[in-house]
Amino acid sequence: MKKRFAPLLILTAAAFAYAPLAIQRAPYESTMGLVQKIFYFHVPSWMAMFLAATVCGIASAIFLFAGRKSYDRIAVAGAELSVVFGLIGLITGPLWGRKAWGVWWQWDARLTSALVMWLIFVAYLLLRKYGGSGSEKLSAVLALFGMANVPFVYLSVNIWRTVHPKTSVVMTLEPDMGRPFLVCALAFVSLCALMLLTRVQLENRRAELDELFLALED
Amino acid sequence: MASESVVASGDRAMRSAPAARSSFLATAWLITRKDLVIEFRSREVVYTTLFFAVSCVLVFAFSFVKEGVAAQDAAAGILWIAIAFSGTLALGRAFERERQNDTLRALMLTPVDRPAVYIGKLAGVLALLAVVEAIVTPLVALMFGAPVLDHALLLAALLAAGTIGFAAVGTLFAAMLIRARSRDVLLPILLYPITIPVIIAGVRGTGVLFQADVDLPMARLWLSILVFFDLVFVTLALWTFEPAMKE
Amino acid sequence: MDFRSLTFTDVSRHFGRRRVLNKVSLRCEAGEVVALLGSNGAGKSTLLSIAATLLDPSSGEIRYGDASARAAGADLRGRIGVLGHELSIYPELSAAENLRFFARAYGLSDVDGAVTIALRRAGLDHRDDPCARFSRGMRQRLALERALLHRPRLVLLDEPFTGLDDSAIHALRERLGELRAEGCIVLLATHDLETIDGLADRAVLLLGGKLVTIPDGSGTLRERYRRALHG
Amino acid sequence: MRKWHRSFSFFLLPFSLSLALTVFGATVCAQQPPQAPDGFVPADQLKPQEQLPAAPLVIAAYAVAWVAVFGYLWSIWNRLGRVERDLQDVSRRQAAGERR
Repeated sequence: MKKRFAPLLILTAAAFAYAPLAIQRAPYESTMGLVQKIFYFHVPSWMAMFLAATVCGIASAIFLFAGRKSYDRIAVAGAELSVVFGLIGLITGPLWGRKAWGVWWQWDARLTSALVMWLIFVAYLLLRKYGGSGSEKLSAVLALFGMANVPFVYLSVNIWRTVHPKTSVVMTLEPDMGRPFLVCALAFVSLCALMLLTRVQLENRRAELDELFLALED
Repeated sequence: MASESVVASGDRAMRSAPAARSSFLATAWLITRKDLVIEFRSREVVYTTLFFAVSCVLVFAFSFVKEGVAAQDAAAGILWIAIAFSGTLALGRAFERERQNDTLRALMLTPVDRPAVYIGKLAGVLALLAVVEAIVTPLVALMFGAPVLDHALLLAALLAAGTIGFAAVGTLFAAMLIRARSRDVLLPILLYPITIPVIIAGVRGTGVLFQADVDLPMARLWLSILVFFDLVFVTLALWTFEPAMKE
Repeated sequence: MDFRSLTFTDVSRHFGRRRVLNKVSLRCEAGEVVALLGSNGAGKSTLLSIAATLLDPSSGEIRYGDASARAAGADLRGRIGVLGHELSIYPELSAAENLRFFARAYGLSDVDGAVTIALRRAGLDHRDDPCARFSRGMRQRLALERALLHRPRLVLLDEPFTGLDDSAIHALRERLGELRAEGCIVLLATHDLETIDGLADRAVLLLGGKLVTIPDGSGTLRERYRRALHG
Repeated sequence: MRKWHRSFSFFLLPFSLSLALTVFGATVCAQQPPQAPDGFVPADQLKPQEQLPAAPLVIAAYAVAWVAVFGYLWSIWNRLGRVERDLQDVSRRQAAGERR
């Protein structure tokens, strides 16, 4: 486990070290000015959230259909990370919106479905905490429903006329903005992977602890 | 008790093995009919859910009344909230009965295939909610002056599609929550985040029907979205019901 | 789909950090009544649930003849009859309705025939009021008939004697004799040693998650049970 | 008993704190006023959101991101430490058990 950590750790640290400099040098967006700089953390945090949600969904599917307990541990890690990165996205978004749109929150398709998806993973964690022993399978099913929402969130901005920028805006960034965005995106994705590995490690150690307790009883 | 003639050591158990298992729909209907017969006899869940839905609508009606006239545009939202809340109550009660008598366990011991059990239970819950909606919708029309009869067919389709989406997820979670601790509080916590898109589509579609200049294509758009959600949820539920019910 | 033996191989099961079954190995043949003894919470019900395909073992394997539960699929459940601790009967339905529902669920060809025979055996053929008004003994008899409705090969009974009066116990003992003659595999969990003594071909004891075979030898089952316990 | 987790966090924490400082530094020094909008509009006639200074929002956004990330890392590290301690005393009890 340790060897896989080192390169990822260095990559994340390097990306995060360079990110603020790149952001600081990025030009001001013509209409929104400085507040647009939140973009460099807001969008990557959602990318990390989508990644974590998908990892949680796929791991849950494998655990549910193939019955492999180790994937359930990965799913828990994915769910927790979805909640953390979703929280960052859900806070940085309105901070940006306050200036750009003049209002903290707007009930349009993109924001609502993103909030719904985040609530599903919060429900996942609540279920695991209070559901008692048999709740792993049910939380896996919940994660599957959560993951079914991921494409819906992504497409919702294109289907309905929403005040939220279209997904195409990322591709059409001018190069000066594109570079810092890529750095931040890389930073967040590698941070997400790093935290996922750490969290899975924690779950594995907990499983080992349970094994030891069982062995103790024999 | 006339004791059956004991067949010496002949392998009776072997010869009279049961015929092939009954088909998917027959099994689903078997379970739905059983649920409806039980519900018809006790009527416990129908009355409690109905009373709850009516009181729900009244509470909202009082909160939205301005100078004696209830807010007209609130009708759609209130109708769907009443459906969602009474749906959760009905699901909780229906499966609480299965848990107390541990009858779902006996059903799982029979060779019926599990998705058929799911569809059977789902149909039972849908029938129950249809009764509740048949009474709550006119009530909302009465109290809020909502033009329910103008596009009755489209409204019925919206209500049906929305209720199917809501109950499809609800039945799956209620069945799996049978063993969980604190299931009464967990069912709404799990159900509402997943079914919020269904409720939004239902409210928006119904709202469009209730407003003065009815925008039919918009209502049909929301109906198609609801049908899309129903398909996604029911297929996902059918896939996951079998592995999820295994301890 | 049929089988002549039930084999547990190193079956273990734990719930969270509590180990309930620890490497249990047992083989039951057709035409044999095996008594599963052990105090409350010793894992008797868990072992029966695993045999009934309701519960997966944490490790180890169960074979029905030479097929595993996963390979045999749903048809296997059609060959297993279970009388659980909870009687799992619909209280709002009458005895006949209960039996008819399960007869159809098991896919029996002659539903009415099977139901009338089962009602007569349970001594409930004159009752058509809902089961909610039945006594524990009547419900127990109904649940037993429901478990044997589809002529299962494997019969799993969890504390079948509780709540029965003497005549019912006598009828049950006679019924178990019939099942043995019909070539069924009967696994019966109980801690009512006196009733099962002389009826079971073999007795095994669940002690601290492990399975201890009670040697046949002389003396009543209780004496042999005590010897095995402190042996 | 592998010690990697302690060295890993020992190395990570000071590094990230210094990093956080650079981020704040960068955003603060990015204070040059945005290009003046073409026409000059009296301050009170601006739409409410225009009057709002952007910098605090940006700083708040970055702060939230860092706090969330480090709060979560700290919580993982904390839970990991607790599990490691439990593992140690269970294995000690087990070892003692065997010796008895």
